[in-house]
Amino acid sequence: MKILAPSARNALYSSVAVLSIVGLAACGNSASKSAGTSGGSSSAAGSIKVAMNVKITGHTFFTEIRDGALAAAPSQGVSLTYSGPTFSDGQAQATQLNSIIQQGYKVLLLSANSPTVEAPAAEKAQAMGIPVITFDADVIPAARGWYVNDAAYPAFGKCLIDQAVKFGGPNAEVGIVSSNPDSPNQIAWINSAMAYQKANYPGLKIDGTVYGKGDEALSFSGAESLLQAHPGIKVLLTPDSGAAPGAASAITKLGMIGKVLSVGQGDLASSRQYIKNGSEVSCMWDNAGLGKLLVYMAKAAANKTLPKNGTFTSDPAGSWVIKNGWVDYAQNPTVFNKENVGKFTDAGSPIG
Amino acid sequence: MPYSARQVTKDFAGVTVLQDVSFACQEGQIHGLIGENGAGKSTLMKIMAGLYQPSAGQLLWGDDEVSFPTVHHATAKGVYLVPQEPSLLPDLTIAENLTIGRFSKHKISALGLDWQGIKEAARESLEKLGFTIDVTLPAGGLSIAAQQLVECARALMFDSKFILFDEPTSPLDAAEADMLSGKMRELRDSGHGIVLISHRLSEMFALCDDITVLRDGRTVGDRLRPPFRHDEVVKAMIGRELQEVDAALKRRRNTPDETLLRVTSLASPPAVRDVNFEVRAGEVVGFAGLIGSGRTESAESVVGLRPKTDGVIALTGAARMHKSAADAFDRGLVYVPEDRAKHGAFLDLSVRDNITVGVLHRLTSATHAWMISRRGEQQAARDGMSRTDVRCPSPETRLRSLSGGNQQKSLIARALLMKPRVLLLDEPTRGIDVGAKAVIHQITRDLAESGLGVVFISSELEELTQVSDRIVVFYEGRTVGVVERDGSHEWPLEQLGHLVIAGASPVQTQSESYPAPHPSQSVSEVDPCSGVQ
Amino acid sequence: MLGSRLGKADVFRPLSASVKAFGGWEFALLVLLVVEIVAFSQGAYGFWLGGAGALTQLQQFVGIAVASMGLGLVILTGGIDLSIGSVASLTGVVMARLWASGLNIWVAVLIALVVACAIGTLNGLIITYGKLHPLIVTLVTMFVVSSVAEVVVGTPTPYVFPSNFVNLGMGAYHSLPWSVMVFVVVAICAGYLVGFTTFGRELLMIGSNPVAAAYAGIRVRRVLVINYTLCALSAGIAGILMSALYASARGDLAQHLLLPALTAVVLGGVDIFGGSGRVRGMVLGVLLIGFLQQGMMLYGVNAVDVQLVTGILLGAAVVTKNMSGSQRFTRRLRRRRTNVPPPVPNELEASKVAS
Amino acid sequence: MLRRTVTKQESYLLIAIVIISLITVAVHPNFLKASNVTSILVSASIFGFIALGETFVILGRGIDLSVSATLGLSALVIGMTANQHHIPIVIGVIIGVVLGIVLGTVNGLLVIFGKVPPIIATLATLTVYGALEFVYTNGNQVNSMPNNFDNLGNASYLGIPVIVLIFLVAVAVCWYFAKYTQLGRDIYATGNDRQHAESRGIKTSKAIFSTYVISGLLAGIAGLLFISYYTTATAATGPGTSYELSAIAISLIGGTALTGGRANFVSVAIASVFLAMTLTVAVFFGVPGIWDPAAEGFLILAVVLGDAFLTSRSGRRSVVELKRIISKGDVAHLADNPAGER
Repeated sequence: MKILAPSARNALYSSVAVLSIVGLAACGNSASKSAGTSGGSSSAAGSIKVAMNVKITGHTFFTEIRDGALAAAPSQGVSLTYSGPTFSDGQAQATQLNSIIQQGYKVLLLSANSPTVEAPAAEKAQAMGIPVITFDADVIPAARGWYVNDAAYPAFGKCLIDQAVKFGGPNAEVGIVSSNPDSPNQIAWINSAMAYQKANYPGLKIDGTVYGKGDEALSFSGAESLLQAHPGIKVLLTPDSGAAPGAASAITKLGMIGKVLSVGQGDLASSRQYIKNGSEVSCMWDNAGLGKLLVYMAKAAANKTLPKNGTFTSDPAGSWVIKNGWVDYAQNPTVFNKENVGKFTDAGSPIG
Repeated sequence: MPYSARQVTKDFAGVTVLQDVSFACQEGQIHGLIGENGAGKSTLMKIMAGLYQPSAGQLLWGDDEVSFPTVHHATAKGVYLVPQEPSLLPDLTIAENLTIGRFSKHKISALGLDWQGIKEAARESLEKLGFTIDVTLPAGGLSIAAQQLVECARALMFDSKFILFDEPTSPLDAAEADMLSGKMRELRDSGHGIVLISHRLSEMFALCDDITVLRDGRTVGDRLRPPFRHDEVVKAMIGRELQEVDAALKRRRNTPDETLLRVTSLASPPAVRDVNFEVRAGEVVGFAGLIGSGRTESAESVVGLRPKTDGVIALTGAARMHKSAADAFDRGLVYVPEDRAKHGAFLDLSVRDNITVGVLHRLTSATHAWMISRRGEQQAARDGMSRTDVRCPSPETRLRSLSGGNQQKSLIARALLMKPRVLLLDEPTRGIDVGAKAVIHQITRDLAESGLGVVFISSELEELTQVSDRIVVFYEGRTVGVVERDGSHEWPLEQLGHLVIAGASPVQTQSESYPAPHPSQSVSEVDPCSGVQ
Repeated sequence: MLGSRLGKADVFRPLSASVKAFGGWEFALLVLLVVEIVAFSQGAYGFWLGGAGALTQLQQFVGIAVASMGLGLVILTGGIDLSIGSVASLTGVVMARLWASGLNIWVAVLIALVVACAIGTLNGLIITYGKLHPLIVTLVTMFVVSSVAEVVVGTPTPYVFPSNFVNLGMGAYHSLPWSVMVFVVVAICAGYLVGFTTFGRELLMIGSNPVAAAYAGIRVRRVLVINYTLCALSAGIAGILMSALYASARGDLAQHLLLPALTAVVLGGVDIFGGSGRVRGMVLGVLLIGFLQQGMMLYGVNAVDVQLVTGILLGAAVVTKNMSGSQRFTRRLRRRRTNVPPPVPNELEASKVAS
Repeated sequence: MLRRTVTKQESYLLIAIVIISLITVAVHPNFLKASNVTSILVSASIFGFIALGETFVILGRGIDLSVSATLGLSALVIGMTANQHHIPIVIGVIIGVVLGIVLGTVNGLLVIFGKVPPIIATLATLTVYGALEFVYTNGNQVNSMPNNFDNLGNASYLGIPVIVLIFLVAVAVCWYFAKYTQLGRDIYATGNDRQHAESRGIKTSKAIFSTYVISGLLAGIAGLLFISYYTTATAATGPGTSYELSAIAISLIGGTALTGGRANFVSVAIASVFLAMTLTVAVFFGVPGIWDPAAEGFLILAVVLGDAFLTSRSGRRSVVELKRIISKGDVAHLADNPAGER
């Protein structure tokens, strides 16, 4: 079936294809400007270009941090670009980082999907003289200058267990809903909680652990089955912003409010309803504040004034102790519960 | 009223396949359509059945012009095409196959499809053909013959006035073909108009009320009326006499050399139970038998394409028995499959690819890093093409664009390149035109002359008697006898026929082998499902 | 047509034929690639850098590139392998575990690759002897292997590999990255296999008509089993390269390997139903898609839009290809819809399933 | 043969379900507690919904990878609209349906008019729809639903959750549609053998096109059920957790033939329950979640192997029957024609 002379068809192929791809690249480009996920704020001349790259875009937990940061950026002369993979996929994130560090950013703010996969890119960044500040999820220490830990591990573990005991008593049965078996801060938090529990409440009994991959729906099903399998459970430890509301909604659905409590780390945006109905208590912190702090640290790091050890003071943000580049953002995480939840914004900052 | 095509022209992307063809069929008549492959027979049928639209000319229903944008327009008007390969949907039941595409017309009750009604209608239409079968069975299990009956039944269901058969008998064995012919006669007698395409001239002559010959997309002469003369028709078809070919076929050899292949008590259930035969150098051994008698299956298990449960296959000069087809081919025991499109050809690849596939490993060498030698391959391709006289513009032509005959020749060329000592040709002439057929007979003879042992499998006893030196008869998976020419070089046709049909020579089966033949009875007694494999 | 896969063989073929094959398509890909590279070299900082930059970009998606070569081989036979992603992950994980248990890193790599091959062989055996559809079999393998990988990796996930291994992923020899060299080698091997050897020809024949291939005396089962093994091997190599590039092994490291690889192969003009395609095209396809994504990222286009454009490109490309006169697809569709012949045991069966 | 095999499929699945639950109950008595059964059934219903659509597509000899993204998008759009201005359920239904139909139509257009192989076409749309989820949410997510939706998610009628009832209705409709309507049979025929179906005067393109629209439609409604039950959705909902694979898995476990032309919607429904139950059972026995995919894999393998076995057996049976029907006496009609020809 020869409709066109071969040569003509040949030309047709190429031209059509060329046009399509060029057009696409263009549209994708313009889209990037509009699409909020790129969320760059107006970059004043001579401003500090800072890149914030997170585990996965499209999760309120990170969106809140982003907004906090964007709010603080102009005052600090920082132009912030927010990005992240569309799936929580270490490999994809690393690929992004590798291109980000070539785009002339002065500072890199990073929340890593995996402690190791993102490490090489981060190391490369440092080699290129770009200070790397990780937050929420750390990479191996060699690969970053500073790490802003959401909440001091011991304090957070203590908070979880105290709330658990407060609700279920010292001998309650406990289940755990976590995100991934190999996600570092999950491990750290759970370990610290266990350590504190062994020391103070040896009576607590851990019945089982399920993983929700940070996805609320999955955590929901996991928690549901866990509660069905172990009817004795009084408390679900849910140190993950997907797991906490997920488990809480399972408790709500099963009509176990008052009998079972989800004690975890849930950002108010997704957890408020459950904290209100009494199915969840959350050990949390001011996400917007975390965003702000990151911006101040980024500015300092860019001006080479951010110490590896000592105290970092920035009047609007307050002052923090840095040990080997390690910062605990929330010394004592705030406990959000029925009573006080009304007094905070979704980002966790006090109202007024 | 007659249905006719007037001065129809059809061209595909500039290539004209039909030129001013006029063709009319009457109710109550069987109108034959003959022509070499590529003469445009099928195209004409497809136009008349609404599959294609004519580029020029009209279709006339009686005197008023009609046009069939789609198949169902034609079906609705009463024209039905029974395609060469029955197009039943294997997983659907027979009943559904009969009624599908017509639900909208009837069979729709308030609650959607009325399955009971569908079954009834299906059963009726089949019984009209004296064919009783459980219509809830999947059509996939039916033999080709049975499937064609179902197609006829569909035609009746749509109360079609004109039924077009495109080579209905080429995949059938003699018995089945005969049964179908009977059905066509019945249909004609009940006032249907029938158009029949076939390469089996004898069959056409027996059936048709008149015959139109197509050549290169044009009608040759006026439509012929009985009595038909074989030579006249053939001449019209291919525009030349067949004398030289016939001459070649007359030559006979009676001095076969040493045995090349001896097969003893070969078994590969269910199709092959107990098969024994031998092939000697320089002879053509014909395999006769009904479809399902295990000819093809035997050939396949001889070359190792089927696992055999029992039996010895002794190939002279081979120490041990071959393990696989590839193995057998290497030892010069080569098989050319029956179903060209499905089993033989790589239609989307070039003629060269198709011809050289069997010898590629001989064209590579360690010194060239096991790369296929291009020059060698070209050489091989041209060599093969010349040996079987494949006609095509270039070795790079896509096989699909060749005529059936040339495709078949390419496949034989492939086999020849493998340097066979014993060559098994399975239905090599099925569905190809008289000209190509003659050439293939010629090649077969020549191969035998040149000292090969050739096995020639065919459903047409006529052609077997032409090419073979001996004929091995298969019946229900067993070899029931070997027939040779008698002293006067004539074939004991009667004995042969009875072996084929009854699996026994007339001597024992005299009594029951001559029941008073009555068309309708004979028809009703035909087993439509004997082809189930 | 097939001659068009034989490089020089084109000499004795009418030009129109070679164009009718893939010439037109591959030419289009080439033009696109050039346009794209030039465009990004202008716009995106660090994309070109006198070629060195481009090589570093290639380094970023070399895993996909290598894996797509093997996937291409399988698709040529009309099959598919959904398990390459999880196989790649598993290879990296096994390698890491073995190394963590004190084995020499390169020995560990070898063993891991053997494991990958074993999985591929298993795929092939189940598909040919179990007479199952490749899509189902490899879907199962994908599920199972991904679980196994997660189990094997355990915690803590090993990292800190010897520098010479990490070099394989990130290092370069005079600005020619080692991993890119590996890709070049793999691509050359694939090209050699498909374009010049009997094995390659048999792949295409099986893809074109598996039953006829069996009747033509091709050892369909053997070829397919080897083929799926090769595919898994290339996936394994990809897994090793990625572990080296990211200096870490995770059970889900390569979980998203399949889709981009498949995209590249199809973009490269390989018929998803098998029987036609050239390594040349596959390479062009993978470079095209890879550089596009890298370039856009350097351009500051965010992940979402990159994803958008990739998806649209895939659709647009195949539509363009089918619209541009080639009727092969529909014809093949027709062929595949015809009834399968009555079941015949062994080779024939296997061959049918392979389609 | 087909019908026989598939009914076997159902019964075997049911037997498996019974056995597994008996074993589990023996160890964990509260496995069959109403609440647990309910939650199993509900999640089975939601994924069963996309599996039904997927089954239509596979039935027509295609495959649809984009269902998960369609579910996600519809869930997000419904969720966000519902939260911004409190809409009645009906509007939510309409949104889901319309969105699903539109997205499904795009697939259909690509496959039919673009002649793009289904796996490629829907791979492309999976990518695009997935990206659209992000563009649409702009980084936000749905955290809660207004009461009317929330109630739909929790309400139950006669002790059966409404979602399950909706699913049952959907199964019934699919079953009826496939068996008793013109289009339904056309889809079967088309998947069975497109070429021959075409020659039967069946509009195969229309049939195939419709499968993608149906698949999209069902995925759209599934999105509504998803958001009203889980009351949460992020930009990664759907593709992020590869629901499309689950859909295909369920369909295959339900005995759908990947080569088209053979499917039974009842057994697909049962299969979705089967899968949901197995995954819950895993938790009861404390099997780590990372084994879930493996479990899915083995289930598919088991079913497919079993099905192949059954098919071959019943295939033989039907041939035997044909042989039985055969009438004797081949000799007669050749009497007038001893030499076969001439």
